[in-house]
Formats: sequence, C-alpha cells, structure tokens
Amino acid sequence: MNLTFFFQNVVNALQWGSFYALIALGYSMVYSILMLFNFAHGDIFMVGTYIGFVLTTGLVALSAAGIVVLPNWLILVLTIVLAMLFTSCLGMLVERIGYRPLRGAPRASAAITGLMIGIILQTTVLSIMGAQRVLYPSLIPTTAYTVGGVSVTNIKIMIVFVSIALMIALHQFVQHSKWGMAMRAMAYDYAVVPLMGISINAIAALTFAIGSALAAVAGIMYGMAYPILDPSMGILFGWKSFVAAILGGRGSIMGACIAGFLIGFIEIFVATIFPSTLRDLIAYSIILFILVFRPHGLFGEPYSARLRL
Amino acid sequence: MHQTTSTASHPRGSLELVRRFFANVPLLAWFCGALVAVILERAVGLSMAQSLGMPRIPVLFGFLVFLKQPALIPGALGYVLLMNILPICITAKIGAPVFNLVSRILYKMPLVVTALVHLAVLYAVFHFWADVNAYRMIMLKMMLISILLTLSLNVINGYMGEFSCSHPGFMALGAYAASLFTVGLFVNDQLFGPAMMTSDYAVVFFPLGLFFTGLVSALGALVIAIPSFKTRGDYLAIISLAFTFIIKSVLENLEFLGGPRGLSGQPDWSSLPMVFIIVVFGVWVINNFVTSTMGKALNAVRDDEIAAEAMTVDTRKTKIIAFMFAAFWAGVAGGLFAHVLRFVNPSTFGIQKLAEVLAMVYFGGLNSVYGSIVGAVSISLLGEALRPLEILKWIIIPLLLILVMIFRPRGLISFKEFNIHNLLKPRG
Amino acid sequence: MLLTVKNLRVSYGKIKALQGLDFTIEEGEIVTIIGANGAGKSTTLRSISRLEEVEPGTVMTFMGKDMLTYPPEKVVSELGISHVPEGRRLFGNLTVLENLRLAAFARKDKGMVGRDLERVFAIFSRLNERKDQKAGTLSGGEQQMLAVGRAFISGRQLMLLDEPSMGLAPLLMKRVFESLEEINKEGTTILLVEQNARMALKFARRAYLLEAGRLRLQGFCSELMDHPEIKKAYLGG
Amino acid sequence: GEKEQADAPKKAVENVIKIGFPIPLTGDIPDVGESSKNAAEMILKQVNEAGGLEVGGVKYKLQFIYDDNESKAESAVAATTKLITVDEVLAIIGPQASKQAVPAGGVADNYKTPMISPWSTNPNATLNRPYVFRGCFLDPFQGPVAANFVTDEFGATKAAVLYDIASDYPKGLAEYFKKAFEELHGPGSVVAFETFTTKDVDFSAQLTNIIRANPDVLFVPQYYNEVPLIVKQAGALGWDKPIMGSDSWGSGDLMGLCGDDCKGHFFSTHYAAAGATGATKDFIEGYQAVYGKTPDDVAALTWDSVNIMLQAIKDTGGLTGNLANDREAVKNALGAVTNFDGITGEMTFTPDGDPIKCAVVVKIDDEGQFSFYESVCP
Amino acid sequence: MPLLEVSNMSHNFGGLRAVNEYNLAIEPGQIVGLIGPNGAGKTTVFNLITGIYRPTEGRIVFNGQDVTGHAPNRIASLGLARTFQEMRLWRHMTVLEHVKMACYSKFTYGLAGAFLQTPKRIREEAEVEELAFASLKMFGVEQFASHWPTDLPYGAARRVEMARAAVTKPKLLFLDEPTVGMTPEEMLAMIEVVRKMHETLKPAVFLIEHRLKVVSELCHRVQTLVFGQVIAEGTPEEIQNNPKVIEAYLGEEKVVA
Ligand SMILES: Nc1ncnc2c1ncn2[C@@H]1O[C@H](COP(=O)(O)OP(=O)(O)OP(=O)(O)O)[C@@H](O)[C@H]1O
Ligand SMILES: Nc1ncnc2c1ncn2[C@@H]1O[C@H](COP(=O)(O)OP(=O)(O)OP(=O)(O)O)[C@@H](O)[C@H]1O
Ligand SMILES: [Mg+2]
Ligand SMILES: [Mg+2]
Repeated sequence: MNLTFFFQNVVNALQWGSFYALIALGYSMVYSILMLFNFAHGDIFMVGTYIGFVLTTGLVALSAAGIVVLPNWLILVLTIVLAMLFTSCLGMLVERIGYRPLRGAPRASAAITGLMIGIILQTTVLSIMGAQRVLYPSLIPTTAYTVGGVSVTNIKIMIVFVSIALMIALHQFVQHSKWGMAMRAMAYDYAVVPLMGISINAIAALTFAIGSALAAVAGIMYGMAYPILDPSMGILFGWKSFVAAILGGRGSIMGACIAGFLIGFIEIFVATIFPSTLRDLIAYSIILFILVFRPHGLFGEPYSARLRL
Repeated sequence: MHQTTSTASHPRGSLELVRRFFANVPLLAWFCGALVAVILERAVGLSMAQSLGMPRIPVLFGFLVFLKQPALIPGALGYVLLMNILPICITAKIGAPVFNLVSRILYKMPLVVTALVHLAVLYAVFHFWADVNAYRMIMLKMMLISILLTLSLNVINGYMGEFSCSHPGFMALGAYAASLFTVGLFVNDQLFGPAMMTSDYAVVFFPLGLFFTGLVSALGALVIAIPSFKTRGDYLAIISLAFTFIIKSVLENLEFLGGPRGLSGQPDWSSLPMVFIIVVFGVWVINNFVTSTMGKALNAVRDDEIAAEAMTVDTRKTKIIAFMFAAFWAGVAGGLFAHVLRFVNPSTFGIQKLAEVLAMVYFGGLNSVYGSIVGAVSISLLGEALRPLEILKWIIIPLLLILVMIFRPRGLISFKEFNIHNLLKPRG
Repeated sequence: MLLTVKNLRVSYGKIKALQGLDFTIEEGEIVTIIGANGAGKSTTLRSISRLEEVEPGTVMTFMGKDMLTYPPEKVVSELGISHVPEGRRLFGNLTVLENLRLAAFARKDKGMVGRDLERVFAIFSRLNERKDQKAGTLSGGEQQMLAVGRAFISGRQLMLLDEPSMGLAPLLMKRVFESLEEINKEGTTILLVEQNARMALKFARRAYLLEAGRLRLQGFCSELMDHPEIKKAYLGG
Repeated sequence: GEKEQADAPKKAVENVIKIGFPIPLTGDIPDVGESSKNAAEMILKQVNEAGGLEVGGVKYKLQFIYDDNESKAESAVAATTKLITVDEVLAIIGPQASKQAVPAGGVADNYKTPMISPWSTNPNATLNRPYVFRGCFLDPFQGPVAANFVTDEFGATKAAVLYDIASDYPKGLAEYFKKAFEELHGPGSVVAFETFTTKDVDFSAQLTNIIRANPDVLFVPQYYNEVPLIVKQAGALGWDKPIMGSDSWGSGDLMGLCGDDCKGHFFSTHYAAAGATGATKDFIEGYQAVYGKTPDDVAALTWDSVNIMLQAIKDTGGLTGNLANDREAVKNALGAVTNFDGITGEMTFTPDGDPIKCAVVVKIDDEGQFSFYESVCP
Repeated sequence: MPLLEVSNMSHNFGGLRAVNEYNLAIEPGQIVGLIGPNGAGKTTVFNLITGIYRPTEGRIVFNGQDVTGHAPNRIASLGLARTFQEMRLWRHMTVLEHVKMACYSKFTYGLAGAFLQTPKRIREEAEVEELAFASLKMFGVEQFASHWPTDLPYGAARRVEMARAAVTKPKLLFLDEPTVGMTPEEMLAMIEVVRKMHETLKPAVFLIEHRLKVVSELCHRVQTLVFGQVIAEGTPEEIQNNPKVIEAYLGEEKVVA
C-alpha cells in the first residue's frame, strides 16, 4: 500500500470514526451513568440534526430576506447553541417520560422503552418533514486541501478536532468534577445517592441533557459532512454507537470514544483492503473477536460484581 | 389514596363478577364454544355480515372495518358480538356441566390423551376460522411462528436473563438452511437444478428438514455460547448483535444462495397443520425444558451465577444448552417462516426483526411461556389490525409498549409457570 | 425536641411495615431502636430520610420544620440528617476518598470539608491507608467504617445508623462505637438501630423497642436493661 | 351524510373497480411509497373526475386501496393477501422494491390476480409467474446501455463501479454493467468494483480505492438520495472525471439535494424531463402543481403501470362481475398490450411479463435540467 | 488422611496479598472455626477453596483429589457445599426449587429428559423433591417451600441457604457467618440447628464467625486469621486466652457472648 493512499485512508477513517465517537460519547454518557441502553439515542441524534436543519434554514432565510442579516459563522454558532438547547430539552423530556418511571425496573425494560421512543421520534419527524430527504444547507464552503497527495477538507479537520476536544472535556468532567463524581456514584447505586444530599432526578436530567446536547453537536457536524438527511438515519448510528460504547468498556467515556474511532478505522480499512462487500462481515468479526478476548471491552473493568462482599 | 383505590375497585369488581360467572367453565368448553362460533360463522357469517350492512365477513374481529369505514362500526360490533362473543360464551356457559363431565373423564386418562383432545379441538377452531379467508390463514401461520420465535428468545432473554440480539441471525440460518434443503432437493430451480426427489413425502421430509435446520442454527449458536462463559450482559449483547450482522453479511455475499436478491421458490409446505403441529410440539418441549431442574438452572445462572456454581450447577453446560436450544427453535421458526413467505432474503433478518421479537418477548412477559404466547399473539394481531392506520400505527404500538413497560416492567404475564394440569382440569 | 415523629405509617403494597409510631429525639441524645428482624427498624430510618413515602396522617418535624415537605436530598443538605444505610451501600466504583468527597456534595461550608475529612481519617486510620482503593473491594468491616465516615461528612445534626455492628469483629465493633461516641460528643445527635441489643443499650441513653411495626416498650436504657422481656428475647437470657 | 355513506357501498358495488397498492408507506423507504401514492392519486382524480373508467360501455369508478407493506417481505405478503382476498381488488400495483415484490408476486400469482410491480428489477419477481408483470426495464438492458454510452461518449477504457451490495437493483445493474463493459474492453477493464451497504453515508474508503485505480469513468447505479453524497465526497477526494448514473437518478429532488455538484454528469433513464413533450410534460407539470416537486422514477413508473393496467382493463372489453374471470381477462389483456405509449417510453411485455422499452441518456446541464442526450432502444 | 488439606495457599488482589501461606487440614466430621478481624481474608479463603478464585500459589486437596484451580461446580459436586456471608438466594425461584437446584449434579436424565417427559425424568425429579423436602424439614422451613426468597423472614432465608447447602449430604460444609444480623435468641436457635444438622449428616464443617459464643459452642478447633496469615490455632479456649489473638482481634478485655 503506498503511503499517500494509506494516509488518505487514515484521514477518511478519522472523519468517519469521529462520528461514531461523537455519537458514542453521548450514548456512553447516558449508558455509563444510568446504566441503561438508551436505544433512543440514535434518534435523538437524528432529531438534533433536523433541529439544526430547521434552525439553519430558518436563519439563512431570515438573512436572505434581509430581516436580520447574520454572517454565516454566527448562524453556525447560533444553530449549535440553540440546537444543543432544544435537543437537551428533548433528552430531558425523554428521560422524564420514558425512563424515570422505570428506574427500579430491569434494564432490559428500559431498553425496550428506548427502542420504542426511538420509533416514535422517527415517526414524528417522518410525518412532520415528509418522506423525502432534505438537504442540510452548507454554511461553510467546503475547501479541499491537498497535502502530499492526501486530500483533506476544512470540514473534516473541524469535525475531528471537535470530537477529540469534546471527548477530553467530557472525560475531565466525569472523572474530576463533583457532578461527574455524582454521576459515577449514581451509576453504581442510585438509590442511596439522595443520602449524599444529591438529587437523583437532577443528575439523571443533567446526564440526559449533556448526552443529548452532544448528539445535537454530532448532528450538526453530520449535516455539514453528509448533508442529506432522512428520518431513519439515526437507527444505524444508534446501534453503532451502542456497539462503540460497550466495546469501549462499561463506564468508560474515553473508551467509548476510542472505540468509536476504532470502528471507523476498521470499517474504512476493511473496505480498502478487502473486497468492500466483505466490510460488515469482517468489521463485525473483528468486534466479536475483540470482545471474546477482552470480555470487558477495551477499557472496562472486569466484573467486580463477581463477588459481593 | 383512598379515593383511587375505591374508583379502581369498581371495574375490578365487575370483572370479578364476570370471572366468577364463568368460574365453572373448563378449557374444553371454551374451545368447543370457539368451535361452535367458527362453524356458525362459516354457515351464516356472510349473510349475517351482509344483513348488518357489510359486504363481507370482517376478517380481524372487525378491526379493519373500525379503522377504515367508521360508518360500519355498529355493524362490525354487532357482528363480533353475535358471531364471536355470544356463541362462545353461551356454548361455554350452557355446556359447562357437560364439558365438565367430559373433562373429568378425560382428566382421568393419561395426560397425553387429554392434551391431544384439547389440541385437536383447538386445531379445528383454527382451521375453520382461517379457512374463511386466505388473509386470516397467513396471519394465523405468522402468529403461530412468532409464538415459537418469541418463546425461544424468552429462553435466553427471560429465563437466562441475557440480552441476546442474535435471534434474527438464528432465524436467518434456519430460514436459509430449510430453503436450501427444500429448494435444492425438491424443486426444479435455476440455482440448484432439477429436483432430486419428489415431494410426495413432504409430510415426512419437511419436519425432518426442519430438524436439521434447527441443528444448523444450534451450531451457529456456539459462536455466542462460548463467549458467554466469560462475559455477560452488555458485552454479550454486542457479541450477539455482531453475530446477527455477520450472518446477514455472509448471506449477502453468498452468490449461490441468491445474495441480496434472496432465494425464492420454496414449496408450499408450511401448511396450517404442519405449522400448528410443529409449533405446539416446540412449545411443549420448551415448556418441558424450562420446568425441569436442568432448565431451572438457567434461572439460577441468571439470578446468581456464583451461587449456582457453588451449588454444583455446571454453568457452562447450562449456557451452551440454553443458547443452542433457543437457536434450534429459532431456526425451526425461521424454516417455517421461509416456507410461508416462500421467499427469503438477508435484509429480512436485520434490526427490524430484532426489535419485533424483543417487543414480543418483553411485552408478553419474561420467564413465562404464557407471556410469550400472549406477547406474540397480541403484537402480531395488533400489527396486522392497525395496518390501515399507516404511519399512526408506529406511534400507537410503541406507546402501548412503553405503557406496559412502565406499569409492568417485566411484561404483562411474567414469571408465571405454564401448568398443564391446572389448565386442563375440570372446574366443577 | 430535635425530631418529633407522630403516627408514622408506612406500607409496602399490602404489607403494613409501620403502623403508627410515635417517638421523639432530643438534641445531643443517643437514642436506639431495637427489635427483631423485620420489625420495621430500617423502614423507620428510611422514612426519616424520606426515602420511603409515608402514609397520610404522619407528622414529622425536625427543629420545628415540617420534614414531609423536603425531598430526600434536601433532608441531608438542608436539615443535616445523615444516614448510614443497612448493608452500607457504598459506591463501589469510587475510591474511598471519592466516596467521602461525594458526601460533601451539597455542603455549603466548603472550608470545613477538609477538616472533617482529616477527622474521619483520624478516627478510622485504616481508611487512610486505603484512600485510593475502590470501595467495592474493601472488606466488610472497612466498608462499615467508610459508611460511617461518609455520614459524618454529609450531615452533622442527626446521624441515623442502621446496624453499624453488622459483621464487625469484636475489636472493630468497639472501635466503631467509640468513634460514634466521639462524634456524639462533638454535637451530633445519634439515632441507632441495632439488633445487638446489649451493645445498643449500653451505648444509648434512651431506647425504643419495636415489634412488628409497633412500639412495644420505651424508656431509659438503664431501666430497660433489666426489663425481663428484653432480657429474655434480646439479651440472650 | 352518514346515511348516504352507509348506503353507498351497496349501490356502488357493481360500478367500482378496485385496485390494490401494497406499498411502503413506513419503514426503510417511505419516500418510495409516498411517490407511488402521489402518482396513483393523480390518476384516480383524473379518471374519477371524468366520470370513471369506461369498460365495455359501462363507467366504473376507480377505488384505490393503499396498504402499508412497511418495507418488509412478510408484511408485503400479508398486505397483498389482504388486498386480494379481503378487499377483493381486481388487480395489484406494487410492491415497489424487489424484496417485497418477489414474495408478493408469489401471492398474486397464486390467487391468479394480475399484478404490476412498477419498480422491481429482480428477475424472480415475474419469472414463471404469468400473472405478474413489471413496469421498468431490466438490468440486462440498462447495464449495456450505460456501458456503451461511456465507451462512445468518453472513450472510456477503464471504468469503476460503486454500488450498494445489499440492495437488489443497484447490485444487478452494477453486475450487468461490469459484464457489458468487460465484453467491450476485456477482462479487468472494470478496475474498481466497490460496494457499500444500504444507509451508508460515508464512501471515502471506496472512493479512495476508485481514485487510486484511475478509471476513466465512474458508474453509480444508486438512488437519487445517495447520489449527492457520493458525488460530493468524490469531489472532495479529487475526482474530476465524469460519473454515469442509472434511471434511479431521475428525480426532481436530485438537483435540490445535490446542487452544483451533479451538473455535467449523465444517466440513463426512461425519459428526459427537460424539454419533455406531450404526456410526459403534462405528467411532470401536473405532478409539480399538486405536490410541489418534480416526480421521481417511482412516480413515473407507477403512473405508467397504473395506466397500462387501466388500459388492459379497458381492453378486456367488459367486466363480468365475476372476479376470477375478470382477473383472468385483465391478465390476458396485459400480456397482449403492445406499444403502450407511456411517459417512460413505449412498452410491450415479453412473455415473462417484463417490458421491452427504450432508454434515453440524459445529461444534467448547467441549469440543472435533465436534458435529452441520446436514445437507445433494445 | 484429612478430608481437606490446604497447603501454602496464597492469593493476591492486584498488589494486595489477601491470603498468605495459608495451611489447613480438616478431618471428616470435624467442626473448624475461622475467626479474624474484618478484612483478614476469611471470605477469600472460602472463595479460594471453593474454586471461585484461583489461588496464586498453593495446593488444595479435597477427599484425596487435587482440586486446585478446578471450577466451583466440580469442587462442589465432590461434596463441598457452602453458604455465603451475604445470602445469595435466587430471586425468582421458589424455596423448593432452590434446594432441588443444589442436587443438579444428581440428575442423570440428560437432554432427552430435559426436553421430553421421559419416565426417568419424572422419577428423578420426584426423588429429588423428596430429598429437598427432607432437608427443608431438617432446618424447619418446609412451610416456605413454595415461597419466593424475597418473601421470607430473614432468619428463615438463612436457614433456606443452609438447607440448600446440606441437601446433598456434603462431606464438608462451609458456613460464612451463619448468625450475622441475628438477635441473641435467633443466634442460639441457629447454633442448635447447626448442631442438629451435624449430628444427623455428620459432615465436616468449616465456619467463619465473629461471635465467639458460636465458635466456642460448636467448634472443635479454631484458626485465627490476621492480614491473611494464621496467627493462632487451637481449641476455642486456647484461642480465647491466646495473647496474640486478644491483641489483634478480641481487644484487651474478653468479650464472651
Ligand atoms: N422494599 C420492600 N418491599 C416489601 N416489603 C418490604 C420492603 N422492605 C421491607 N419490607 C418489609 O417491611 C418489614 C419491615 O422491614 P425492615 O427492613 O424495616 O425491618 P428491620 O427491622 O430493619 O429488619 P432487619 O433487622 O432485618 O434489618 C418487613 O416485614 C419486610 O419484609
Ligand atoms: N475482589 C477483590 N479485589 C481486591 N481486593 C479484594 C477483593 N476481595 C477482597 N479484597 C480485599 O481482601 C481483603 C480480605 O477480604 P475478605 O473479604 O476475605 O475479608 P474477611 O476476612 O471476610 O472480612 P469480613 O469479616 O469483614 O467479611 C480485604 O482487605 C479486601 O479489601
Ligand atoms: Mg433493617
Ligand atoms: Mg467475610
């Protein structure tokens, strides 16, 4: 394999992996704190993308009509901020309606609820936006740079940068802030968290808010990179980020992110090296093998619950 | 607080009255009542429907009429009342003494005989009901198959408490293996050439083929069973999910099986008696298994693996058996499914199928044969009955499931054992 | 009165766990509730912490405030009632230090937290050695120390202790009770639930005996110690 | 009003022709269902407003029954069975995608009910099924059309293909293209044959491979909603050569989604929207007026399939009211249709029920219009 | 030859040496106690011998067979049963099923029996059910046979755990703090129960306790474990007067009850 070709694929894999990583981050946030499979996450991501779409389209239209003239970068910033806000409200709503009543229930029941909430979100978007695809307006013109034969676009660079930055920020937050500590405590035994003077509902809502806000960021980045949206686009990402979050290891935000990148790399390189028809086959076999030989994921801790003292 | 209990007690009270009214009605009477109803429908259903203003017999207890032609709702309701509810209830209640007598006689005979008699009546009910219309027939077959599928998933997700996502994969293995068997051997076909055997003995060959089909799936289950020694829960969920995707991808890549185009031309061997007998047999075997101490070991492994090991339970063997056993029946269900559709292709066995079976299992209830039957029947009936609602259906069914999860997190009927003796006994 | 409870009723579905308890605790006191398994001792503590919904008719006031208007986290952070739950319930995935830090989550007086931490480590030197070990891998006794330490940090008005002696070796048990005594001397009122009645009666000033969700006896420990019924059933002859 | 409605069905029974549409209104491809329904509704309105369909001197009102097949094979079977046996339709239009059309075709054939799948390209859908027809041309025809065109037009000697392996239509077309191209230029002249899976959005690995293989042209037999992503990503990776597409590009939405990036590329299809004349133009304009967008290939093919079905019904010369006989008659009439003048070209069915029709190659011009470039007939 | 012989067993958790050079020999029928401060490694010793952890070093011979590193269920089927410090009952199984489950290795009906109602299965299930009832009766909890463990009073649940361990008539029974969380009255009752069980089944017993009363009433011999190391071994009286034990475990003044 020649070097340019290799590096081109590395660049491709970085961009592709960063989506898995970004969405897995949000997924893992909820998953590792509330220990529930939030199967609705992929669809929250989808809704986030659509919210971004509506906001951007609206703001661009306002600008174009001369009502409030905003520069493109401001539109982008506004879109991101507002979409994060709206999407985290949605996340909190999902938590309130779908998950809070199920706190004491088996995790699988919550998983089913998540699955169903996902379907409802999808159906709702489908009936509001119609079945046809929509085009995410481009705010930043794509510029391709060629460095030594490797082609990189400004958007790719931005996406990779944003996802790595968010990963680090989130990791710091969970590991070192007192809120993060409370979240981890909640992951272990939520029922006694109030005895520390901490409100369970507040932590759960916060967790969902952050996770969903991340999904909104991911959604907007996604819209810029792959500007064709349809209401069922969340499913695949939902499941892939589920894979990434668990492959990374239970409770490890960093692990989820790295696993996201890993899956991106596996998919890209398998498609490059082998006949691309075998991509899923080989990619999932690799994931299966990793889990067989590292039964607790990349960074997960072995079951300490094996023996309760 | 007191208020809520008093208002809640009212409907429970009337329900209790109904229950008490029918307390002396044995199962046999209900079955025979249903038989009377379906035979009555065959005889006078059409004219009754027409006199109530409907062009034809409402196929799904009036549901399709309710949703599409509101003007006909009174007619449909009347039809359901006159043709379904009343004949059943009247026959059951009035005939109760007689049926109790019969039940008592049957009850003294070996259980097999009693059970077979009940099943024969049940089959007759199905037969006459479905015979009215081909649409009913296909629904009924699909429903029976989903019972088997749901129950087999319940073995892993309910009884053993893993969150397995591998069922579409097992089903795909079964569907393809069975299709390969029948299409390859019994059908003139472009892929595999002329038939090697005649299909005169389908009644023998098909179950035999399904048995091997099940074995193929069971072998596939080893891919998940072996990692399950070392890991559980979420990680195993991903392993099983990967399995499903791998199977799907393999099938897409196998040109000789039609690749993504799939395989068609399966002979029409999934007849109602065939499906009925195999599903009943499957339910019986699964029920036997989960009530044996060997099967209860699944519960022990689920609730506390360490304690199970310390109590001499061979957890590895238990897990292997559970996965292979569940996969076997999922494979058989897949084989039946392929022969009802007479077509298989890889994309049928994806995430959507997974969501569907999971919904059936968790809706019906974990760790319960009853639950699985209820889940499979109600979700497939609902799915069919609400079809006219198109997109709205995908809001109503999920909402319903969410409500069930909130109010009964383990499903409608969970942790309830299927007690054949109790079911078949006379009631007075 | 620091805490006044009147007509405390709790039920789990059909099971009536508590059927109308009345009791009071004075400031600075050590009070104990003893009783057999399933008598409702833990339930009493859990309802004071507001972890359990009480039935209408129950009155609970703490320093004159109606406790029923507080959600569980506010009971800790605003009223200063800490609770060492039955079975310790530590956060096993957090280190010893993190467990203690977390207990200070809602505290307003951040400056004092450091001093209290030191105090905990002084009382339980074993914890200091295992500061960075995950709490889930501590032995039973170590966990109990951490649980008490955690409560010590989260609230200092009233400490509710649910069977702190469970599974403790004699020496350690003594150590734990000594430290509780110290904590009490520093101004924390203690409500102790115990099965080890001998220990509890020696330790506390006043006691309530709970049987099947009702108060059976109450009084000063010194008197109860000689009560024939208690002697027979709870002190082993 | 209610009384009227209740009486209506009885009176109308003799004068109604029912046609069933088991189409995907939810699931993976709801847009396909929507387009089909849109096109069908237009015809329904036209015909019924004109007083109905005249068959053998009697006017029949049309009644179209749409049933959601959820993009699932089993639901397609159930829905088709229901339409045939419960709703007792005279004929079936749909399902669209092969994975539903193949099993549903089995059902239709079983119950001897004529069915046209407007969009399915899988040979099994119609194979040995006298009652099942299709509305689109098959891959063995379109593949060589594209191969010949790129050879003649661009002088291409090396080609690359990128397609969705999990989807029937692109896969078949890609394979026929490859076969035809290699017949022209020798084995190995298709220098890259790359695949992805349905719903993928990132094609960078495949495109990097393709670019490295340095072909003269890229053949992308994908749907209009995937094309923009592929074209844009190819551009970002430095691809500047022509891209050739297939009839599935032919949607008015394509340009809305793709913008400037698609301009200058070509695709083979049934008709050229720009400068269309006659019925085609009327259809496009009518569709635009009602639904505010240009029709896609599904809509166009559904339009033709419904019309050809209506034509066949008329050709029976009169309905008897006996459903089985009428269905048989319609089937025979369908087989006998010759040179039906549809908006997607002239159609005659082969004995297998597959249409013989011409293809056009369209260029996406600088205004973003699909302009006629050349026509190829079998 | 001793029934159980552990020689030079050590175990590390990461850097922590939880058990160090541990030796033990138990004769058939003997009751041996294990005491020691919290965190001394008592439960770990149990887990090592029963196969839940694999020892870092050392050898375990049970009934003449080297079982070091064997799976727990294999060791258990050789006749070593146990209870747990924190009860480990199965949440969704009835009490009777608990006890039947402990006879898992006694069933020989195989897959055919599991799937079909073979006569052999019906017979074996019935036999085991009888055994199970007998065991429940011995511990006085037969009235709870069809209850779920969550519905049991605490004391009854502990007895069920013992009934489950004893149903197979093990050669050696491990009890981890059988009286934890009991009132003195209940404790005395428990002592009687264990004594009665020992008289009928005559197993060797290895018992962890913090309550000296239990140890001195029941045990023939007592080991004291501190920091993973045995610091003293002898009869209960010897141990109670051993200065090392007093210093490390009992505290300066003797606590008798
Ligand atoms: N979550 C619950 N659900 C149902 N019943 C419960 C629950 N918790 C406790 N109970 C029941 O309430 C009663 C009182 O329980 P509680 O835990 O307060 O007793 P306790 O005196 O603390 O006993 P112990 O000494 O065992 O801790 C018991 O009968 C118990 O079975
Ligand atoms: N899984 C584990 N990982 C790390 N350390 C562990 C683990 N299990 C136990 N330990 C440590 O090993 C030591 C011995 O624990 P063990 O549970 O054997 O004590 P014990 O003697 O049973 O105490 P107690 O009487 O309190 O139950 C303790 O210091 C504990 O922290
Ligand atoms: Mg308690
Ligand atoms: Mg211990």
